[in-house]
Amino acid sequence: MKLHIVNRSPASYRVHEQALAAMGPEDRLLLIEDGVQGGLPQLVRHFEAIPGRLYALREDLEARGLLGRCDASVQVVDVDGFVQLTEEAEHTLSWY
Amino acid sequence: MKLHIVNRSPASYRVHEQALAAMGPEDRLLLIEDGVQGGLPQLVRHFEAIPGRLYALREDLEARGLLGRCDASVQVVDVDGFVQLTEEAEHTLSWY
Amino acid sequence: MRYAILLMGSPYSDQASHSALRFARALLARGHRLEAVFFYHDGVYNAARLSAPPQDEPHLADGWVALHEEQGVALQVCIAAALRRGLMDEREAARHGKAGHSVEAPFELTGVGQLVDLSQRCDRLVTFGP
Amino acid sequence: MRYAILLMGSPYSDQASHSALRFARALLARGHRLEAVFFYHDGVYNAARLSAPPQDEPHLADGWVALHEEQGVALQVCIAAALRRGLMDEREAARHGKAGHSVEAPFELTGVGQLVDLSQRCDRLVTFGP
Amino acid sequence: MSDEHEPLAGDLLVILRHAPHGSSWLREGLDVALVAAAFGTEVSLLFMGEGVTALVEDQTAGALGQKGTAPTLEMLEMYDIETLWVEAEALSRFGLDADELMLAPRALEAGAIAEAVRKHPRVLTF
Amino acid sequence: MSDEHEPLAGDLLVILRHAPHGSSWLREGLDVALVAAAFGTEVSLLFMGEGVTALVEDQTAGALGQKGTAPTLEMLEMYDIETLWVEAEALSRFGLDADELMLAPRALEAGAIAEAVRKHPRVLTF
Repeated sequence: MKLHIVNRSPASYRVHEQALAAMGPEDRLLLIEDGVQGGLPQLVRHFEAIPGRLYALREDLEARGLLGRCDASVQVVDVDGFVQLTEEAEHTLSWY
Repeated sequence: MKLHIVNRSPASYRVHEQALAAMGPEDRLLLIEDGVQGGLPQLVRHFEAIPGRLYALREDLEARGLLGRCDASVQVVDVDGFVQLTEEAEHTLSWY
Repeated sequence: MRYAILLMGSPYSDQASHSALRFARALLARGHRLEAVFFYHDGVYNAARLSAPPQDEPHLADGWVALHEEQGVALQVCIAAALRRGLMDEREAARHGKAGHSVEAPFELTGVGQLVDLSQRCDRLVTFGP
Repeated sequence: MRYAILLMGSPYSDQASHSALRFARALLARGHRLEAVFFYHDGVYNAARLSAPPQDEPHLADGWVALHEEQGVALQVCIAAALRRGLMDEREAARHGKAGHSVEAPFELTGVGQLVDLSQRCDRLVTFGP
Repeated sequence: MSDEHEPLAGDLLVILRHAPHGSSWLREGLDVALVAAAFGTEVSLLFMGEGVTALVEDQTAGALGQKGTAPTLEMLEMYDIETLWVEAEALSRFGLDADELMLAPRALEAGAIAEAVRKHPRVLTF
Repeated sequence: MSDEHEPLAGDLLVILRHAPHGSSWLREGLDVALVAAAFGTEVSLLFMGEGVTALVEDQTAGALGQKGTAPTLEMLEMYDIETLWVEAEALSRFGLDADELMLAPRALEAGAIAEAVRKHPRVLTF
């Protein structure tokens, strides 16, 4: 299992499509920085191919006022959880 | 008439959509840097709303090996022509 | 006409600085005047005095200095953007209690007000972003 | 586990440097070891010794130095990426015939080979891009 | 508002297209707007694309204490920057309503954006 | 090819997603690939998104003499970098065919990309 990290918004960039194309069936995807916009109900459809494997970083949602708006299908983790995801993954790939 | 300058590829970014949304009926659009990819036949459809008002910078097409591939609907100008476009426009806006 | 350029891309990382320098030369060749280049956002890194690109690549900082020397183009660097990024002249270094400096003439540290002023004074302001 | 971080975003321009520093602290807090931060692309600007951000903003360079001093984290700056961008230590400055320097210990100029080595030696390499 | 003071050499439209916290673009664009306003220019702001998220309520400082831009936005009125627009298309892309945003901006459809750009003698994009 | 030399600690996949000339990403990504190969790592390259345009024929130096990356690409074989892939979806987005590109890369569909990523113990994205 690999962890893919995306820091760009699906509203402006196609970076998330590259991450999705590179993901295997067990891989997980973590949204950080402006990427957390992808957790909004209106944008989360971009990630419908990976149900249960989409994460978003709590601190970045919070700073942007988006924590309360994040879709229920997204698993919110704090930075400690981010480290834990990298422990569980055999490798990480960043898409920026 | 204003000149809009776009330096990002429509293949990866939505920047060109912002430029198009901001363009008036007389305004012109110049593609430079990676933006010249938008002159490729496969991508030029993104600019179909502004027929006859789409330009691309020759030097940037050339360096990328794209000069011969640029769609016939695109007016190719060199950097001297770029300056001339800014002379003719009352103002320029850059979308990056 | 009187032109000004707003440059916001980091040298060597994005083409913006190359594009801006090429455009500057072309407008001068057409008989226009270039009042100033205003360096903002990562464009301020163009003013780093120690840059040493490989010899087979264009030396951007030298290109800006040549524009200043040959055509009197002002090279204005936003001071707020510069200080955060480790760019300061001798005066600012002294003020911050640091030895050494990373920006020197003809680049001048100045405020964002200069950009506003240029946008009013000049006939054309052309922006090069990253 | 043994971690390394590859940082490629310019400080203050992108969140990448803040994200990397936050991640570094979090992994140390979980008992891991951070071998090195490798600065590449615009990430090399994190090593600029003169940076002076406003006092109410985090001082990134100090954050990296603290990681080095407290945890022995190596701060490796790609020399090719650095030289082009005006970042050099005393030794490189002398070699290029320039007075002054813009990078100093504990940041060390090194080759891309170090990055390859880190990617082999460490259990995890996490990249923060712009 | 606009009849209270004479605009100087020309009005300035500042277009903000970046989200808070992710980069310094939003802050640097706002700095230009504030300085221009302090110099007596009549400034309009247009939030486009990700820029509309700058107006989401309840923003906080970043995890390392980065200030963000919400405090700056609250100062706009003090600088007499009162024309605040948001791109309607971007709002719907993000699932946001203009009336739940800070500072009560006015939503502009694409045609109105082109018109706003046309009317301003100077436009800067960030 | 791959049976001529023993791969070291692990193979490395370098993913190149940027166009030539527009930024230094492509060159800096290639530098990592070349150095890794020089160190004895077996390196594969995958050109994704705009990165596929790196392989267009007839590239030249930039207007100020910037070298571009085509000369570097021509050195790949010297470094024993022989696995060259391009994203099939990106090719069709740009209207390019794999067989008109430099260096005869092999086009990969999305499923094959995920498989390539899975097989490499180390992956770096540029």
